[in-house]
Amino acid sequence: MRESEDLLVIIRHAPHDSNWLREGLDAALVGAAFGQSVRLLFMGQGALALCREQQAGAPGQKASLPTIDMLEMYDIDQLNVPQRVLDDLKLPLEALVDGVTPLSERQVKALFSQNRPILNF
Amino acid sequence: MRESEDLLVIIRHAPHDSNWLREGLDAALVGAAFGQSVRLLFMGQGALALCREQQAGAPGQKASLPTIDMLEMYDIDQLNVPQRVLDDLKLPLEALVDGVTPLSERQVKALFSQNRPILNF
Amino acid sequence: MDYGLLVMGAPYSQPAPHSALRFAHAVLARGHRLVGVFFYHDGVHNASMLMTPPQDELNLRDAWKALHKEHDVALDVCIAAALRRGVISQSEASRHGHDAFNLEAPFELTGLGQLLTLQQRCDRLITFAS
Amino acid sequence: MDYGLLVMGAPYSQPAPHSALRFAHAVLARGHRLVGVFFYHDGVHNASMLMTPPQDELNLRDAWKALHKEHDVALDVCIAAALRRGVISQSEASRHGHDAFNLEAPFELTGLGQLLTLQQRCDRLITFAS
Amino acid sequence: MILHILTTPPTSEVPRQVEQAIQAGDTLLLTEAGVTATLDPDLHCWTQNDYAVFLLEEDLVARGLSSIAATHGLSTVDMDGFVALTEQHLQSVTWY
Amino acid sequence: MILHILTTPPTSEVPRQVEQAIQAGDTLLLTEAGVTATLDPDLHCWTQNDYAVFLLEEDLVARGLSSIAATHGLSTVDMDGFVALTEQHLQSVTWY
Repeated sequence: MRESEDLLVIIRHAPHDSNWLREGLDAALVGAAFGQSVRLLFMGQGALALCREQQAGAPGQKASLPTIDMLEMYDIDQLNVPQRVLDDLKLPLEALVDGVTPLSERQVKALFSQNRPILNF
Repeated sequence: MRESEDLLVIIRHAPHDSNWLREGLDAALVGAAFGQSVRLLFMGQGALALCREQQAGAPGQKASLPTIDMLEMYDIDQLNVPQRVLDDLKLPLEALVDGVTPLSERQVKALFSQNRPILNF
Repeated sequence: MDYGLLVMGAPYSQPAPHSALRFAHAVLARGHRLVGVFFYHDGVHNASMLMTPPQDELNLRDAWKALHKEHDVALDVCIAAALRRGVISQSEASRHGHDAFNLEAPFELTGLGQLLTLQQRCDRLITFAS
Repeated sequence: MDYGLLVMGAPYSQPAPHSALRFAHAVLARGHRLVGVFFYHDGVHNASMLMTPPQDELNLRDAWKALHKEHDVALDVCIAAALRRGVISQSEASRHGHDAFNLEAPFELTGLGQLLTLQQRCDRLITFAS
Repeated sequence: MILHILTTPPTSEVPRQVEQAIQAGDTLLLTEAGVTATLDPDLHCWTQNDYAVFLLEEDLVARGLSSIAATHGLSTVDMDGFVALTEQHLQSVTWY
Repeated sequence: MILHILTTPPTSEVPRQVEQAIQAGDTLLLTEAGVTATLDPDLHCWTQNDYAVFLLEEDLVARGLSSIAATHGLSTVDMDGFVALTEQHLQSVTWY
């Protein structure tokens, strides 16, 4: 056991492409339910999880947007995405849900602290 | 049923990273056993399947080099790899098994014919 | 035309089987015949009777089974790929000393040769993978 | 030190469980304690009793089981991830109307909270994925 | 003419493989994660004139990218159109 | 100091994510398909001086790349050394 900061959950997979997004969000929700303060960082394709117009997918694929919308109820209000990811993907901030905070390169690196538990999905 | 040229099996996955390589080679071997003339094209990471010094992997991961060596017994002697793949990966031809033929961009495109059955792994 | 599908992704983990199922219905809706679906690589998990998605989600295996029932689509599963991934029929299970099994008709364990046969006898073979 | 492992890849299809098993033995060889392994995502397939690799290949489930037996390593499997992928215990199987099951002790179906507990109580949590 | 079905995003190494295989007169259909190519109109597949490119509408809608595709004036097909493309091409190759 | 474990080849999009997270003083361990970085000594991870980089020897041997790693003078650790690295770093992140 060690003294720890808030839990960092990294989401790097897009909706519908796999179950990574959903299972990553589940881990964040369970962390919050366990009383941990949770911060979400969306990297790479994971930023697409924040697209405000996304829908349910093919038969058997559930929408993940309702889970994103539910995060605030669990006090997960830190939805971070590196500005560089938005630039790389050419993803306009206006296409994303409300409450997303873009981070500078320095701010992203600052999230990676050895005292912070991290789960990378 | 349609008149067909020889079967093209494309291998795009490296040894040990998944079962794609093995299952792709199995398809080539079964094609040959069924009397089809089989041509193998190694693209992307798949070119690493040809490294002559490769070994067995972690516990439970079998070596795939013996299967590569076995191909000739099934009359699969067309082991093709785009020269561009070797350049991209900086993979020297000397590091590969014998009998590999590098192909020019034009030669690669010529392999993709609508009358040729193709399986892409 | 006669169509065959090659499915190489696992339900819920990979989009391939979901896309394939959607495509299958569109093929039939356009008046074509869907001869068979061959499950290879992680696609063998589509055949598992033990798949238990949450109640508000589609059970992919049941969806394939319905396709077989309504349109006589063969559901062939590569035996080598299935066995190493823990998908096994009753007869194979008893041959390998397992008490249980998780694959039954209309899914059939077959050799990889069946894939090549499907490719040869169909006008179109469409692959859905990962 | 106390170590925990998070395994999120399926045997034979993905290198993660093979690497994890090798790492587990190295951890023990260096005198550490391996508290538990948590199987999530496609890693739940490691627990399948029906896994039937060719005879000249290691059975990964048996290898994990041996690790439990010899070193008292807990083998926890995320229940939500397992059920949708067709990995299920006897009690869950009967609850969901299945005649068969493919997960038994020493593997245990547990909630995702067990992962967070493992992370909190171990000095190190190492992830092996895909 | 071959129908190439690309299921991975522009950031993966797979589109590079498709470029090596595709020829003038072929058709490229972007499905699943492949539809994220919508975001970048400067990608090679949008700027070349050798082959037609379509996006699978269902996958575009699922990912919330259809209004961006419309803004960029990109062509889409629905699942019925996907089947029609397979009718028109003797051979298809799926890149994943 | 964090131990970053990278399991994907240089052609994937994942090394780019690692670059965004890794800091001076961290350590990068290349495992599984990550060891194919061996082939290209011009990659950023080999030319930078901010953090140490190791290749997992077992994975290098399995892929037949150890003589190339030796030629390029790259540092390797065996599985025991991998555990030692996790001892020395409070936190690890696996990139896959």
